[in-house]
Amino acid sequence: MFAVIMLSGIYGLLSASFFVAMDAVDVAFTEASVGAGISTLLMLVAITMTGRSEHPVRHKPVLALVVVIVTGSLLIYGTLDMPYFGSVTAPVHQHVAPQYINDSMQQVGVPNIVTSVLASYRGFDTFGEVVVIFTAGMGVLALLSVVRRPKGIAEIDSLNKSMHEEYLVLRIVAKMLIPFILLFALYVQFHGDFGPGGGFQAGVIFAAAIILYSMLFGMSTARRVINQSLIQLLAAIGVLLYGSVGVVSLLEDKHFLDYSALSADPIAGQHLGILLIELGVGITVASVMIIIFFNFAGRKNSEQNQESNES
Amino acid sequence: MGSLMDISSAVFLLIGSFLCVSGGVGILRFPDFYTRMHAAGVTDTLATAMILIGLMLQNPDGLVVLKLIIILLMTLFISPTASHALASAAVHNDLKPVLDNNEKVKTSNP
Amino acid sequence: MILGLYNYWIVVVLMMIGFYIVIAHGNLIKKIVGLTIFQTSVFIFYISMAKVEGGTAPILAEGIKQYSNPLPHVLILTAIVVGIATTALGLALAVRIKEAYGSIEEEEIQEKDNLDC
Amino acid sequence: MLIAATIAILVVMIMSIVRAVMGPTFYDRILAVNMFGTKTVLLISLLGFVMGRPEFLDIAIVYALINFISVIGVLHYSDSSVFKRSSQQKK
Amino acid sequence: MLAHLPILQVIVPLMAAPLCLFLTRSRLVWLFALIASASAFIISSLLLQQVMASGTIVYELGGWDAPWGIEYRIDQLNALLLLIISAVSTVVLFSAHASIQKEIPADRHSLFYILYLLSLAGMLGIVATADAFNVFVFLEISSLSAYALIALGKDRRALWASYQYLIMGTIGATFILIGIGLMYQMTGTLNMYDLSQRLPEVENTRTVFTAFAFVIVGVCLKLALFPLHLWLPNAYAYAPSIVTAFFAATATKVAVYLLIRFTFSVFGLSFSFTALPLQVLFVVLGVAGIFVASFAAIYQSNVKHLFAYSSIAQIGYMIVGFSVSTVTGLMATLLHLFNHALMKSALFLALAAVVYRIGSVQLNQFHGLGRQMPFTMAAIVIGGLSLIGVPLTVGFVSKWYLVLATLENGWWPVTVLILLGSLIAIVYVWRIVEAAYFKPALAGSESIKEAPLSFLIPVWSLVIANIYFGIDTRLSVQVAQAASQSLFGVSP
Repeated sequence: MFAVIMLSGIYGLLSASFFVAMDAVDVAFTEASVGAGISTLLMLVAITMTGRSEHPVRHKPVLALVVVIVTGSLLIYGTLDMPYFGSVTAPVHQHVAPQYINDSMQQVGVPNIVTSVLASYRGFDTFGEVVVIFTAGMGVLALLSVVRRPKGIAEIDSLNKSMHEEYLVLRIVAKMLIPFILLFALYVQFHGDFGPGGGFQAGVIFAAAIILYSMLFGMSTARRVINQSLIQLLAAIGVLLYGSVGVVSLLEDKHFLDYSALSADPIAGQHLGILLIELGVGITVASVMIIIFFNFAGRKNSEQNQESNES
Repeated sequence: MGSLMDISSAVFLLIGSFLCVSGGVGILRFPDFYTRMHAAGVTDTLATAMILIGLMLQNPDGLVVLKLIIILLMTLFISPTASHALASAAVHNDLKPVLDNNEKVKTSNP
Repeated sequence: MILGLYNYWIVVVLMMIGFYIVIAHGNLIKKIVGLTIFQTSVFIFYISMAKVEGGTAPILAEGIKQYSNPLPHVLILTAIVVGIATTALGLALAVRIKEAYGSIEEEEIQEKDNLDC
Repeated sequence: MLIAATIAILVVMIMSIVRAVMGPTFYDRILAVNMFGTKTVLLISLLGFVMGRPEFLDIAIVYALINFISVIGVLHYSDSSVFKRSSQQKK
Repeated sequence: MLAHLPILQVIVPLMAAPLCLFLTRSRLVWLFALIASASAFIISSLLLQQVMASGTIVYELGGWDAPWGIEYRIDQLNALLLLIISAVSTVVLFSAHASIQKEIPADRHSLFYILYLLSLAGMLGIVATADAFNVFVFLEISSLSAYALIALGKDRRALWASYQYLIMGTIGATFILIGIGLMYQMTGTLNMYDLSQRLPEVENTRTVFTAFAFVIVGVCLKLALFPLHLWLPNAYAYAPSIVTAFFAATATKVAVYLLIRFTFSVFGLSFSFTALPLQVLFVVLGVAGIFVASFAAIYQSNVKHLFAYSSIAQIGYMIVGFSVSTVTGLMATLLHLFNHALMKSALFLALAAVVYRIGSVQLNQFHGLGRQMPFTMAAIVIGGLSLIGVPLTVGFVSKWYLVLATLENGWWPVTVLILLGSLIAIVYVWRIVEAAYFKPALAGSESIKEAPLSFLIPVWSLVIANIYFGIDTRLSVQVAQAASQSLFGVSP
């Protein structure tokens, strides 16, 4: 099972390098932090909780194979009429996209076209995306949150300590790295207008730093730093921040998420709007990632507790 | 001047690539985990440094060099630390032969 | 001529590997891994659609005329987020199932379910 | 020269994938993944130069970080699962 | 503010959801959620009025013009769906407070409301939007919250059902994503209206054909059309009763809406029904679905399972109406959408009341309930009659139009099969009636009382709606007719 997780991590890294080669730097950024980082970590936590053994497949999945082959060949059949790879004349590059490339500088005033499309032209999609993440956070809370405080927390702590003494070097390096990571997250957050990056990536990096901290210094220490209910409120605040930008434009009798309502100068309004919503995205993503991770790990700790109580 | 930079950059890149490949061969051909780790850990650090320095010489421009230096510093920190953690974890578990057996049974049949 | 489509074929193969894992494997975690692979392959499909020959990343800079298409990048950013949300929820479910049934194999769970009825 | 270095790194990446697939122990796999990660960092910085847009080194930084974090995560969780099993055996 | 109604429709529940986290007491959260849902209902009825009076409303989000930005486009079809969803949600939410007290642990209550509102907002978003990718995003909002809601069920089988739903739902969504990608590749646009303008140019390519196939299969997975329905019965049976009442009435309707929207508006009628043998395929699957699911329903001992299978059968009716592809056929489908939402929400809400009182929905626990919970059981009986299609109930109206549509096309064997299907419905409804009225009460069940008013009021308002719209069909028929005519008029 570990091998499977490792390889899927590699797959994440590989696809991210592919995205770089395909000019999709923003996407590569995200895929690197998500596909190779967060989701691998989550899967690891999950398999330590569910056990890593696996039964061999008993039935012959002929039906599955048939379904897959039919779908695959349908797709191949569908590709036959596609425009060739990289062709300039493909309809994708003719219809909507050129306007983004040509006009976004005048209309939005942000050099990174991906950011301007993401945050302004298709800002509502991004709002949906934030809500999806928020939903996932709430869903994980609903499924995994443990109410009762684990009893033998001190015991677990001491166990953790003995375990981590071997990680002395790691801890020191991490102590040096974590402030830098947080700083870097802020840089990514606010540099998203000009280079690759933005709220989502920054949020993930921020959360990754916290996760690193909690892994090396024990969950309960991390909990002392970050309050559970506070972080839930933060997740909500991120969504609300995004939404309220839209509501403000409604109150000005502009359309929802029309940032020109925020300032007399439309470009300045766009800048302000993008800044605010990216901040909202960042806050929500970081806090939801932390919620998800803490709940997984917290569940695991309490499980271990039960076991040690039993023994 | 320009050509000197180019040549030195090329030399650094070449050395880096060579080290990379030798590390790759090492990780494939060496017989057991610790030797493999030796190959990977040693070449990783130096090769990364070489290639990054080569890149710095390619484009001596403020921000880019700064970022490259950051990457370099980070790999210099991270790579040995990770190797250390990995090795100590392996040693730690090898000290318990029962666990080691378990480990082998489990992973040889994933 | 037909070679102009090779990248899509690779994507299709990847997609189908992921899809096969999802429907054929009995282990719940493996199913989710398969789902991730399936989704990531769809992302690759979108991104390769956006590539323009000779284009560079869609961040405006002086002296560059040809950019790749930014729209699919935006879509995939959103889709990646959706993907990680699904993965997280699916893993949470798998963990709960393990607690409730003591197993994460599809067949065993099905058997226990039939006993419940 | 950049191209040559890129190719070399690609070759090494393939090698480490082979190691990751072959195993045989779990630590070998982590090692291979770790190596794969550092090589990806290099590959991305190189690609930035090959394509003439070296501003994108941010991604390489993220990679380095994520790689580190995931290796730590793997070790952490593998250790604690081992720990769990040993406590069960004591029982 | 009237001009902003389309967006307020979605935004109100969406913004209310995170606000719920700030409220601490469960009752406050409930009230707040109820207010949000009720205002969504008011907005949707205003929207329907506006649309019926002045035609399609277009709303550009962010102030960007259509193919570049995202737009909302409300016509008669969406307005009807928006009304159904928000109405059902409000009525169901009314009794949620009492019901979840028994079924969900106390510390999850506010999470329940948050997820409920998110799911509501997601469905409204799917229906309101005119952007293909936006559909995918909101589809995921509604389905992710649905998975979590189903997993909140008490039984451990709820977890397994939810997991299966997650896998199937995600495959479906990814298929839709592939389909959207292929369409985008051929046209360069994501806006549905723009797509419908540009697709005919490329409609003979194999890529568009594949895109169509993927979208249809993806939607059918969400729709629980007959061979792909396996996730549905367990998901409905083990979810908390309130969730079942909400989803049974709305979730599949949204999928039917997507099917209609993609085939009629985006791909266009002439393409949709010539590219694939869609008509034959859907008639066969629809009729097969009606029979297989109805027979399965007869053998269920869990009443929630029974009604879940009957839902699948009802979807079969909708698909048959859809596949006739005439104005009358589509009208029958839309009417059945509306009516089925009414009956199923009434039935499942009554079941929620039963669960509230006796804690189980096994058929053998129903013995004698007809005397102990007379009002609840009467509601179930009327709902069941409506399911069968007895005159004076809504079920009759939609079956009548369905029969008309099939006869109009000369498909009389299908007509006969539809009528036969209704006969099977009599059998399974009779089993409940028999258990509730003609079996002696179980020992020790004397203490069972009638359900509290917080259940009876919503259940009976739904039942009365069932009868009212069965007698006075003007409103529903008028809207359905306008919607289906506009769909046939718009499509090239």
